[in-house]
Amino acid sequence: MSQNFKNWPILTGLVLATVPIVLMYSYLVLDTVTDTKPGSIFPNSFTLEHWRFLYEDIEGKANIWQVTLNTLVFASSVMLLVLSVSSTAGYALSRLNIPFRREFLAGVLILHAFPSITLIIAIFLILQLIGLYNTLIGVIIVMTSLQLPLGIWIMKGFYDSVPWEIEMAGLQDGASRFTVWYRLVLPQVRPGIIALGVFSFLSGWGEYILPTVLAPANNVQVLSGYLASLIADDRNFEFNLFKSVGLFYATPVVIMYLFFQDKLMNIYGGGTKG
Amino acid sequence: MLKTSLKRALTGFFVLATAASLPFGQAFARDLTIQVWAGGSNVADAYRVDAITMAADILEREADIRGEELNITVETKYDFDGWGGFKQAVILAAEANNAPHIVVTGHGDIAPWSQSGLIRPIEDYVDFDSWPLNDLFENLIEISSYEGVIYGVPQDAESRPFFGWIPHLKTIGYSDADIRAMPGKVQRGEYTLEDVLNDAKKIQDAGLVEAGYGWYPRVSKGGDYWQFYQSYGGEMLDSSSGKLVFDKAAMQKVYEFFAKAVEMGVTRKNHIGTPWDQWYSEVASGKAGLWHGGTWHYARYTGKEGLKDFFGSVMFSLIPAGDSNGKANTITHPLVYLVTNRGSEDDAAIAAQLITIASEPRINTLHAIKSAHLGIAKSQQSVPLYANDRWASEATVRLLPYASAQPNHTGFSPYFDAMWKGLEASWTGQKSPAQAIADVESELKVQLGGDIIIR
Amino acid sequence: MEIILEDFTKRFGDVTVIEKMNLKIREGEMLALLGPSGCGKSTTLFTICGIHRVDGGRVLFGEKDVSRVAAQQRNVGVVFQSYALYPHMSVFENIAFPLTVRKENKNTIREKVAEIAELVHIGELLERRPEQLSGGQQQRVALARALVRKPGILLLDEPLANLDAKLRLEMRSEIRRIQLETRISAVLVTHDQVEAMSMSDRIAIMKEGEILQVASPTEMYQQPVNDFVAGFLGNPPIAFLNALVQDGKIDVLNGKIQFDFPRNAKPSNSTKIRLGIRPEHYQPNNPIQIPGTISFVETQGRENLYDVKLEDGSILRSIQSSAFGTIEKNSQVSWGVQPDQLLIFDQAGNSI
Amino acid sequence: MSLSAKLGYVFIAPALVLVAVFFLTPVVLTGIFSFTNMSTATGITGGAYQITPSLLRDLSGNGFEKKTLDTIGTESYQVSQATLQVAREAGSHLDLLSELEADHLGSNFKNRREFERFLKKLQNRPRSTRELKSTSPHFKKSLINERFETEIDLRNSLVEMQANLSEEQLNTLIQAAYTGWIWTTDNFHKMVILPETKQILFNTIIYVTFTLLLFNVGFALVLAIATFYLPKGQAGVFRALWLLPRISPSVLYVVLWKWLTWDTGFLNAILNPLGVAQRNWMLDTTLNAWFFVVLINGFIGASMGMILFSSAITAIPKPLLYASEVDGANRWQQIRFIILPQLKWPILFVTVYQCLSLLTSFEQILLSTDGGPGSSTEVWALAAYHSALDNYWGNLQYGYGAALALVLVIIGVIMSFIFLRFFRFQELVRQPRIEQ
Repeated sequence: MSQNFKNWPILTGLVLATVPIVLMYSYLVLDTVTDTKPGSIFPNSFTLEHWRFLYEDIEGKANIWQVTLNTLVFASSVMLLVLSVSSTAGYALSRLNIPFRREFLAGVLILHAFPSITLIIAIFLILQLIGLYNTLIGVIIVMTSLQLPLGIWIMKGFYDSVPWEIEMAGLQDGASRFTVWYRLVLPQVRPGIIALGVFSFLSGWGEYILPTVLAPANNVQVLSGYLASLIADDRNFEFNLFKSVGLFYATPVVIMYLFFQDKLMNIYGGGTKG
Repeated sequence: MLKTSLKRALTGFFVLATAASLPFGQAFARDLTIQVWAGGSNVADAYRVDAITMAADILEREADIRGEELNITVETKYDFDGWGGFKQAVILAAEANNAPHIVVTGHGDIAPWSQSGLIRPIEDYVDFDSWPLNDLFENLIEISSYEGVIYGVPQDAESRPFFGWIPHLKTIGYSDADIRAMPGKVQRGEYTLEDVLNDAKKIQDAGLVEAGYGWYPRVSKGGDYWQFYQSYGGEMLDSSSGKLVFDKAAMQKVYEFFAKAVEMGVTRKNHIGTPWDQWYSEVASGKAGLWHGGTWHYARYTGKEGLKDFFGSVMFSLIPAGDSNGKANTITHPLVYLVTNRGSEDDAAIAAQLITIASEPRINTLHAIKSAHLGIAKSQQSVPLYANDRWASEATVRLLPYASAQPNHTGFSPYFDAMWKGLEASWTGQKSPAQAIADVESELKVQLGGDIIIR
Repeated sequence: MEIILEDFTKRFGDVTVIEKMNLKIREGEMLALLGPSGCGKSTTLFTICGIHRVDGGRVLFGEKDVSRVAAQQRNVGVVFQSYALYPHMSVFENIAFPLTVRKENKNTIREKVAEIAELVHIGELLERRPEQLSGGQQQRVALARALVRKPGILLLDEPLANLDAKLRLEMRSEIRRIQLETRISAVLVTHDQVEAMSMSDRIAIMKEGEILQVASPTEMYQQPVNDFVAGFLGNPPIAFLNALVQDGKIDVLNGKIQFDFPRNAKPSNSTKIRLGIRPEHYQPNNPIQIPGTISFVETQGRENLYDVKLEDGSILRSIQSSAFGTIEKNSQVSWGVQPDQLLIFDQAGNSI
Repeated sequence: MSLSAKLGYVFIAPALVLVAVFFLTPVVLTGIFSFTNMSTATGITGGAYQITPSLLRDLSGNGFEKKTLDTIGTESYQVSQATLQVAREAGSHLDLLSELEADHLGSNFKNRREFERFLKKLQNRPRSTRELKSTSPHFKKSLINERFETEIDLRNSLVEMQANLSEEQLNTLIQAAYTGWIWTTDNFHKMVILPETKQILFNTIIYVTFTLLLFNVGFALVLAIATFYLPKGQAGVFRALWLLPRISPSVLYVVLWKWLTWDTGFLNAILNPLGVAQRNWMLDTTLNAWFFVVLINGFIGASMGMILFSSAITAIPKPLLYASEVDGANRWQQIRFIILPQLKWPILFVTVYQCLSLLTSFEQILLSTDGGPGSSTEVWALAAYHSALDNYWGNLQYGYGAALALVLVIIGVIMSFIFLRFFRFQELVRQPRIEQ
C-alpha cells in the first residue's frame, strides 16, 4: 500500500514460496490432457485419453456420474442444512432473550474447537441405532452437526454486527420478531451467509473420512472415496488418470472459488473479534 | 437339549415341511440377493467375486432341473481403499446388521469375527467330504479353521518366496546348473540366510547393483517377515495349548539378520517405506540382487513391469533356513470365503452352496491364473489352464507343500504389530536387536498377558 | 394522544436506572427530554415505544395502559439517531415497510407513501437506496417512515446528532414544521439544549434518572429550579459567583460589594449562596459594578465573549456586541449586574 | 415466557437436537467406550456365550477337574433315546431316525465329521447336504463351540450336562465363556505402559509445534504482511493461491503432493539430471516425511491466519502508518512497531484455535504418509483412528481407540476453557437490547 518501500523483494520472496502451489495446480491441469512420461518435466502430446472415465466406467469402479450426483447432493444438503440451522440458532444466541443463553453460547464455543472426528466410533453407533448407517442422509446429518458449532459461531458474529436500531425500527414499524429477522436482519448478514454457505459446501464436497466410514456402500459413494479407492488400487497406478478425475472433482470447487473468493475471505469476519 | 441347535433344526423343519407340502413339480419360486465383498482386490482379482456370480448361475440351473425356480441376484464389490477400508466397511456393516452375505478376506480375520458371531461356521452348511471340498489342500482347510471349527473355504493360496536375479547370480559365479539346483539346496537347508547376505554382498561388490540393493526385502509391514522367524526355528503358535509363542532367541536372530544386512550395506537403512511402485519396477529390472516377494508378484513383473523372460531372469525358492534350529519355509496367507450372520439360515445355506460351487477347480483356476495366485485343490494340477501355466504349476509344487500360515488367534494382531515395530527399530538402528527384543517382550506382556508363551 | 409515565421504574440487572419517574406528554405537543448522556433519557424513550420493558409503574397512552403491550402494537413512530434505514431496501420500500407488514393493499401503500414523501419533501428520491442519500435526506426518509402509518406519538432519538452544523439548523425547523403540520405528540431526546429550546413546546430536563424540571423553554431558562438546570441551558453558559447573605443584603467578594437581596423570601444571616449570572446580564451599563481583569477574549463575529477574572479568582462571563470594538485581554474592566436578573441558589444548588 | 424466548427456542431447537445427538452423545459414548475392552471380537452391542477348546484349556489349570471339563468339552455324537427324541421333535426324517433306533442305538462318534460320514452310509440317509447338516446337531453330546445367546441358556445347558460343577465354578465358566465386552481400565494402563504411546505423543508435539509455528502463525504472518505491502491486484493473486490448498478436496490435494514428491514425481524429474538419485522424497526418511507432513498441513493451515491477520492489518488506521514513514521508520521498523503490536490478539487466537485443530486433525497424514515410514509420523489422532477403525487386522479396537480419543477430548475441553477466557466472554453474552 505504501509507496515509500520497494516491492520487488517481497514479490520475489512470495513468488518463491508459492512455486509449489503453482506447479502442482498447473500440472494438475496440464497432465490431464497430455502424456507426460514418468520422470520427465515436459509433457509431450495432447490426448483426451485420461478423460475416458467420463464416458466409460473404470473397471470395478462405480459410475462417475452417479458418484458426482451423490457428491452434489451431499455437499448441497450439508450447505443448506448448515445455513438454515446456523442462521436461526445464531440469531437466537445473538439477539433473543432465551434462558440459558450464556450456557448455550459457552457450549457452542467449546464445541467450536472440538476434536469431532475422533468421536466417529460413537457417531457410527448412533447412526446405526437410528438406522441411518450407510445412507447419504446419515452422513449429511452427521457432517452438518459437526459443522454447526462453527456455523453458529460465525453467524452469531455476523448478527452481532447488525445495528440494533434496524431491529428496533422494524419492531416499531409493526413487524413481528420473525418478520424482523427474516426481512430486515437476514439481508444484513448476507456476506456471512454466502461465506458460510460456500465454506460448508466446499467442506462437504471435499470431505473424505465421514462418507468413507459412515457410508461405504457403492451407491452412496462420493468423489473423495472414488478417487481414494482409485489411488489405493496399486495395479492401476496412473497419475494422469488420478489427476483427470481430480480435476473433474475440483472443477466445481474452483469455479465456486473464483466466484466467491472475496466472500470466502469474510468467513471469519464476524466470529473472531475479541 | 441344545437350544441353538434346536432353533436351527426348527427352521430347517419348517422349510422342509413347506417344501414337502407342495405337489411335486410345482414351481417353487424363490428370489434372493446375495452380496459378496472382497478385500484387497483389484481388477485382476475380479474372479473372487465373479466366481460367486458364476456359481449362482449353476445353482439356478440345478434348481431348475429339480423343478424349482430359484433366482439369485449377486451383488459384488471390491473397490475398497485398501485392506483397512475393506475390513472397516465389513465390520461396521455387520454391526449394523447389514453385512454382505459372503466376504472374501484374509484367514486371520476368522478368530475375531467368529468370536463376535459375525461369521457362521461354514461346516454347518457344507459337507467337506463331498466334491469339490474334499479335494482341497488339507493345510488350507486347517488355516480356515479356528477352535476346531471350519469357518471358511479357502479362496486362493499364495506363498512368499525368495527371489534371485539370475544374470547377477551368474556373474558372481553360479552356473546354470547351480541355479537350477538352488531351490533344492534351499529346501534341504544347504543354502542359508547367511549365504543370502554373502551373495548379496558379492553382487553389490561386483557393481551389478547400487549400494543397498543387494538384499532388497519387502518394503512394508507384512506377514512375510514371520518366515524369517521360522527360518530360525521360531514358532508362532503352541499347538498343544493354543497359545501364541514368542521365541526370543529366534526373534532376536531375525532382528540381527536385518541389522547385519544394513551394516554390511546390502540393504538400505531407510529401505522400509520405499513405495511399492518403485520397488516393483526395480526388482523386475535387475536393479536388485536378491529379494523376497509374493507369488502374485509374477503377474506384476511380467505384466506392468514388462519382464519378458521371467524364468530366465528370476530364480525362486523357499525362504532359506537361518540356522540349524530352523528350516526353509514359506508362509501362505490364503484368502477365505466366509458366510456372515446376515440373513436367514436359508440365505446362509445358499451362500454356502455358492461358495462350494465357486471352489470347483475349473472356476477357481480362472482366478488363480488371472491373478497369479496358487490353486486351492489338488486336482487343479489337472485343469489344463492351470497345468499349462508354468508359473502356477512350478510354484505350487515347489512352495505350497511347505507353506505354513500365521495363526488364527485374536491376540495375533498386537503380536504382529509389536514384532514389526521391534524389527523396524533394529533395522533402522534406533535400538539394538537385544534392546528391541526386551521392549517387544514388555509390550507383549502388557498386551497379551497369559495369551502368549514367552520362551 | 396524551402519554403518561406513572411511577415508571427501570432496572438493568441489579442497577436501578430510573426510579418512580412521572411524566406527562400532552396531546399535540413536542416535549424535549434533555440531559447529559447516561441520564436515562434514551431508556425512557425506549420504554415508551416498547423496546424496553417496564419494571415498575405504568405507561399510559391516553386512557390505555400499554405497559405490557408489545412494541408492534403500540403504534409509535420512532426516528433513531442512526436513522436505522433498511440498507437493502429502496426509499420507497423503507417508507412502505410499516404498511406492508400490516398487509395493506398495494395502491393504498403507494398513495400513502407518496403523500408522506410530499410532506417531508423527498418525492423525487423514492427509487434510491439509503446509501445514495445525504444525511439530511436520510433523516427525512426516517421521518417519513415513522409517520407514514399515522402513529399516536412520534419519538425522536437525537435526530440531529449525525448531521453537520448547517443541515442541523435546516432539519431543526423542518422537523418542527412537520410536527406542527401533523399535530402529532412528539418526544425529542437530545443532549443539546439549543435543539431542545428551539424545537420543543416544553422541556423535561433529566439528571441521573430523575426529571428535575418540566417547563417551557423560556420559563426554564428564566426560572431554573436549580443550578444544574441553569448551567445546562444557555450558550455561552452561565457563570457562578459565591456570595453571603448578611443583614438582608448580598455580600460579594468578601463584602467589597453589597446590594439588597432582590427577593422577598430572604434567607437567614450568614447563609452561603451562589449567584448565577448569565453572560448577557453582566454588562457595562448595569448598576451593581463588579470589577475584574479580562482573562480571555473570544471573537464570535457579531458578538464578543469575555471571561473576566475577579480578585477572588472566580470568573464571570459577558457577551457584548462587537459593534463597539473589542477590548484587549488583560484590560481592567468594571461591568455590572442587575439584582432582579440574578439567579440565586442555596448551597444545595436549589433555586431561591 | 416472552415472545422472543418462544421464537428463540424454535430457532435454537434444530441446532440443539443435532448437536446433542451427534456431538454431545458421541462425546459421552466415547467416555464410556474408553472404559471397555470393546473390539470387533467382542462386538459393540453385547456378546454371546461360547465354550471353546482354548477356554477349557485355560480353565484346566484353574481348579477345574479334568473329568468335568471333558464332560463339557469332549465332542461326541451319540445315538440314544434322548437324542433321537430331540431329533424327532425337531422334525428330522422319521425313516432315518427309525433306522438309527433299530440298528445303531448306543453308537458313539468322536466328531461330527465321523458321524456325518456314518449317516451318509445309511439306507435312509439324508437326501441333501442341507438335511444332513440339520440332522446331525441333534445327536451332539457336548457344549463345545456351541453359541448361546443368553447366560440362562448356557447355565441351563451346563446344569443339564450334569458336569458336576460347583456354583462358583459355574459362574467362573459362564463369565469366561462370555464373548462380549467388559468394563476395564486396562486401556489407560496400556496407554501408559506401551512404548508407542511415547512415540505418538512425541510425534504429535512435533507435528503441532512445527506446523503451527512455521505455517499457521509464522508463514501466515509473512503472507498477511507481505500482501499488505503489495498492490491490490498482486496481493489478491497471492491470497487466492494460498487459499487453494484449503478449499481443494483433501484427497486431490494429497495426490498433488505425491505427484510432486514420489519416485517418479516432479522433484525427481528436476533433480535426476543434476545427478541426484531418484527416491521417494515423501517417505524416504523420517526427516523427509516430517518435512512434507508439515508442509502439506502448513500450506492448508496458513490461509486462516492469513485472512485474520490481513483483516487486522487493514484495520490499522492509515495515518499511523503514514506517520511512521514520515518519522523515517524503515519497513522492518514499521512492521515491528506498528503492525505486529496490532496483531497481538489475532495471533493469540490463531495459535490457540489452530493448535486445537492440528491436535485433532489427521486426514492429510492418513492420506499422505499414513503414519509412515514405520510409525514415525503417526500422531495421536491418527493412532486413535487406526486402532479404532482402520487396522490391517480385522479386529478393530474400539475401546482402546476411544480411550485415545478421550485424551484428545479432555485436552480439547481444557483448551476450550482457555479459549473462553481469550474470547472476553462477558462481552459476548451482553443482554439483548430488545427486551420483549
